Amino acid sequence: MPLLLEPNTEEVKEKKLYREMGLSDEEFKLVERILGRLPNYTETGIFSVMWSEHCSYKKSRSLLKKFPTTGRHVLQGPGEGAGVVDIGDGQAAVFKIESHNHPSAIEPYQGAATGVGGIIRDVFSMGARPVALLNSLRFGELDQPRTKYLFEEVVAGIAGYGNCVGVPTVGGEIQFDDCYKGNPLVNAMCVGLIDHNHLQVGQAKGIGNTVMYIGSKTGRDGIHGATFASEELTDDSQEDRPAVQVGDPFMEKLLIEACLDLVQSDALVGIQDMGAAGLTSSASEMASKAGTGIEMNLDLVPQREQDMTPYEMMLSESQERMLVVIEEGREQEIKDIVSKYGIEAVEVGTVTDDKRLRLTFKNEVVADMPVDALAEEAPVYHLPSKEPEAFKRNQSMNLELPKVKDANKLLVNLLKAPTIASKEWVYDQYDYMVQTNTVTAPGSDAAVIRIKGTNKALAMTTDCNSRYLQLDPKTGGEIAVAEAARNIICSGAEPLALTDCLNFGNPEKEENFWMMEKATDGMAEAASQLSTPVISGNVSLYNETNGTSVYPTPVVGMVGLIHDVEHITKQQVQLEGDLVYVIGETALDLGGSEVQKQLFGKYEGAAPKIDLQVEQQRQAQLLKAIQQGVIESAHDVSEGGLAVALAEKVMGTSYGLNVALQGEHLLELFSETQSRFIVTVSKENKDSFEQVVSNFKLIGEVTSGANLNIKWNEQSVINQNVESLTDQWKGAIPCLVKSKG
Amino acid sequence: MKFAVIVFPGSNCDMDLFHAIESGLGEEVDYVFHTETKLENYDAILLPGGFSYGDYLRSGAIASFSNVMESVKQFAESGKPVLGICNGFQVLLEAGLLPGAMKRNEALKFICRPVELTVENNETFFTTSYDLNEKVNVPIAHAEGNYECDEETLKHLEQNNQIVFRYVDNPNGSVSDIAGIINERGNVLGMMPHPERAVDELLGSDDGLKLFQSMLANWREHHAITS
Amino acid sequence: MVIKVKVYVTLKAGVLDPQGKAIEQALEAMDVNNVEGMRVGKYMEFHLEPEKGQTVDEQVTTMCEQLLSNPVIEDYRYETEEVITP
Amino acid sequence: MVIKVKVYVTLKAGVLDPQGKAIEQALEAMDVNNVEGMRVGKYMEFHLEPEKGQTVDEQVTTMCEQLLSNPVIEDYRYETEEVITP
Ligand SMILES: Nc1ncnc2c1ncn2[C@@H]1O[C@H](COP(=O)(O)OP(=O)(O)O)[C@@H](O)[C@H]1O
Ligand SMILES: [Mg+2]
Repeated sequence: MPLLLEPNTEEVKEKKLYREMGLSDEEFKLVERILGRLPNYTETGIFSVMWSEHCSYKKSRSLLKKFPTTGRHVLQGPGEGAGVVDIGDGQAAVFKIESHNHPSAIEPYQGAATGVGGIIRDVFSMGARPVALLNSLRFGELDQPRTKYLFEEVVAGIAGYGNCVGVPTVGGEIQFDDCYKGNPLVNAMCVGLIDHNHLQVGQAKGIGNTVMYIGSKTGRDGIHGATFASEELTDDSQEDRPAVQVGDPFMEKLLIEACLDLVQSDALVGIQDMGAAGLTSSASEMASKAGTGIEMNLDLVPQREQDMTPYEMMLSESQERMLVVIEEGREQEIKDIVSKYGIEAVEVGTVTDDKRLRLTFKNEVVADMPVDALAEEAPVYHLPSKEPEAFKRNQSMNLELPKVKDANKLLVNLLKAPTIASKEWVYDQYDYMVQTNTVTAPGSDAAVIRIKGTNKALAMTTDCNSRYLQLDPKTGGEIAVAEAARNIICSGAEPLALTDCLNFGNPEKEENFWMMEKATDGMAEAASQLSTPVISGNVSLYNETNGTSVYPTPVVGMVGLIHDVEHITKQQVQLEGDLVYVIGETALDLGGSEVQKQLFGKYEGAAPKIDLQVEQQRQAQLLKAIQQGVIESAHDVSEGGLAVALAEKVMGTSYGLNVALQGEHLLELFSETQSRFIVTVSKENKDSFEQVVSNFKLIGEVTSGANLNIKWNEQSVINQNVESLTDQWKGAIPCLVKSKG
Repeated sequence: MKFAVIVFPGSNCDMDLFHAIESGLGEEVDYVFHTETKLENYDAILLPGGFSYGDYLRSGAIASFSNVMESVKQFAESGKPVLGICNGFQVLLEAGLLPGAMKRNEALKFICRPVELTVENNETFFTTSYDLNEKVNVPIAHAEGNYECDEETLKHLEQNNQIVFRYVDNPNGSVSDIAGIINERGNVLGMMPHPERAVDELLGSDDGLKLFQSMLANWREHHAITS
Repeated sequence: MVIKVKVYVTLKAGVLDPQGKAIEQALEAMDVNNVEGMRVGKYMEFHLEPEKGQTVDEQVTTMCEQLLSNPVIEDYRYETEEVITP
Repeated sequence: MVIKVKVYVTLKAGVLDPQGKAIEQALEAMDVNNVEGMRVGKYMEFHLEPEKGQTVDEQVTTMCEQLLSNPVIEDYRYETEEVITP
């Protein structure tokens, strides 16, 4: 009997086995107090995963409270599988971002693939059809075999899963910095579309209703994955990892179709995916939210392997599984619907009125605990924080404009820097067109997908420049939100709301927690100022290897609404003779810039400043100009400054630019001052443009000769053939991936 | 004209194809599940792209054993038009309705991008609306589109003018730049590029529309003669 | 009695093997230069309960020819072995 | 002398094999109901010219662990055989 092989109740306490599962001594005592007795092995496991940071947000909850979560478009804020915003006509957009960092560090292909699978389930469990995927990735420098391997495999895993399920991967971002070497970040975002009246909730309502299990069988995969995600990676992590979860995108595709059929049935009461902590979290959360309990018979759980114990079944993170609650007596209807897709639905339990999660196995009660204690009432911590030494030093540092002899060379090097270089090598592997809605494919500021049967479209992006956050987390947090909104605006959309993934190091280190506080302060302020409430998100802590944390990386995913497809605007210039404007002035903003990295190999000084009011005003004006039809193309100025942004406007096109700069030319070219845009405007629209937008400077014209010409004081400072720039920009990443070493 | 889009478990371009026929071409179209066997009521069968059965084992292999495929074979034998796109092409190869086989792309990676094709034969049921040697822009999205056949088969395909589309810039290593082939009888076409993704200027190209328009025009002509 | 079957599927000689080529290149990048003729195939194993009216060889051959390999570009071979079930 | 090496890579026990599962389903659809436990792996063969300073076993083991298999989810085994080169 394998059951006997598990430690008994006394051993759990005596040998402090709960510690290995991630519970502290105090937490274990609390469990004891809640139960009024000692928890057995299974119960200890269940408490430990539910109280892990990944499921309970026990260390970050206080920070998340600061975020604005309501607004005129918000139909569902944080708390359900994904957030929901109204987009008119009885339709809504559903979206969320999630991390799969630690699994991807261990097994990059499957880690990334199952990350995609999980976020898709979050969206269709709301009843929405998944219509787009994005991914935000961070790796070490591409000069080491392990990093190249992680990069290639993560991308392949995202492609392998997303392409197979038929949800287009339309955008994302990738940053390369040494701090991510041992702990890459893999965040996946999914956007879905739904009619209001099909919205579902993950609740176990209705005493006596039936709990059913749908999808893949349960194996011993990823046991304790949620706890694992809440610990630091060490060199041993490769050794004592849980059995790696393998994704089955084919099963997921069938599940999507089956569940989207299911939500049409009024027999369905509640639905939730089995994500982190599998059966445990889905069952206890569904009951807790509904104010009910669940009794489950584990003998009925479909099992892939022999002799599975209650502990293993409850903690398994096998993929492609859903838990649903069905009106009593209507189970057969559900079975009929899903069997069309070759999927089994099995009754595993019932909804009870006693607010307890009770599990039976071989005719014995093997766990019995209050659901609220597991879900809502998990302990909350207020961690101490301390301003890092480096912060003040950076703030007071006087950065000087570096002496650059050859601006041409610097520009080329910037374009070849992997963080700036074309990501075509990546998105070439993603099916970004399936579902035939992709109007703006990867390669522009934000991706745009049209909504069939309407005149509307959705714009979406993910952004976060963690270099700024490392220097100044509050400002960096503001910029992350602002930059996402800028990209949305540039595509012609009104930003609606955002989702975020807070990737940080160990929060128990006071400096790290300070970073988290400041970053979330900044994000909350920007989200309020720009009217983009936070409707969903995810927290990933302990992103460290051997004691060094990653830069604070709170990734922002944003979705915007394009009211008329006529407004869709791309980044690239459209026509010869159009006027080139830059909106916003340049200041000395070099802290955390790509130029710093190129020239000095480090980031220091103050992060670029940002004035949220100015930001908001400029965004509103630009959007108005776009909606009035006076803008031919729009692009925000980000990493690499104006020089890179100008190059990005023509690379891959058959056009060139003639630009004349005023001011200090190196500053104008490479400073990363915020809240700036480059737009092109046809000559006929010159006056209308200048009436709507303020703070602009006319700097040049689009040419047919494919050259990027930038002059300063009648002198040429940049003169580059666009085709050759394009080749170098596109060739950089493939070249690094292929190169030896 | 009434079209059927076959839905295998794991098909994921079925809705796109449906939309192309319904909105792009403006004709009648039904989804037909892989378990069905009745196809008599349709004038053309479309096998969509995607990952039938997850593309496990070999792409298209498992789907070629579906119930519906027996009927598709009979449908083809009766001379009616069958079009397989991407995974649909792979299913046709595995089912033996077209010669050859698919290997993984030369670079071993999935490739999704717009590509340029040359129309090599504009006298088929599917291509009369194109000009001969016309260059068209139709996207690809596949991991196994590296068409392979022995020399004899290739010679045969060439002699019979069965190579309908070629890549201008071969993306996947296909023999003789083959992007699409037709059977000897001229009623079964398989192609890796996705014409259903190119039926709307808003998405970048509508060059694929002519393929469906050719089918409609030829069907009408045939019907005008027979009825 | 149960039969354990192992099936090996390889690309036909003369059919170019993009995967094998890629592995060779990767080996070269690792400074392994004494490997040649890398070919990648599939390996499948399963248990088969013999049935009346058909020999094991007949059944495995049918499975291999119809499903497990594609005779246009692949060859197969298999091994069988009796497993004593307790 | 040249060594012919055959490498077999299989998924570790307990790791989900979606491919194997799908093939079993396909077999069932073909009315083959006596097959169980289908697992799909990789099979590789190549020639190796032994080098000084390293045994064949050492080299093949390194290749398997670093490139040919993914030790996180896969196991490997191999066979070697001398080939007389004419
Ligand atoms: N991981 C990725 N997956 C898909 N598309 C990506 C990815 N990374 C970058 N891209 C695409 O490449 C383009 C450039 O990205 P980026 O430089 O981050 O844009 P921006 O600075 O405007 O946010 C965008 O269209 C983006 O969607
Ligand atoms: Mg941008």
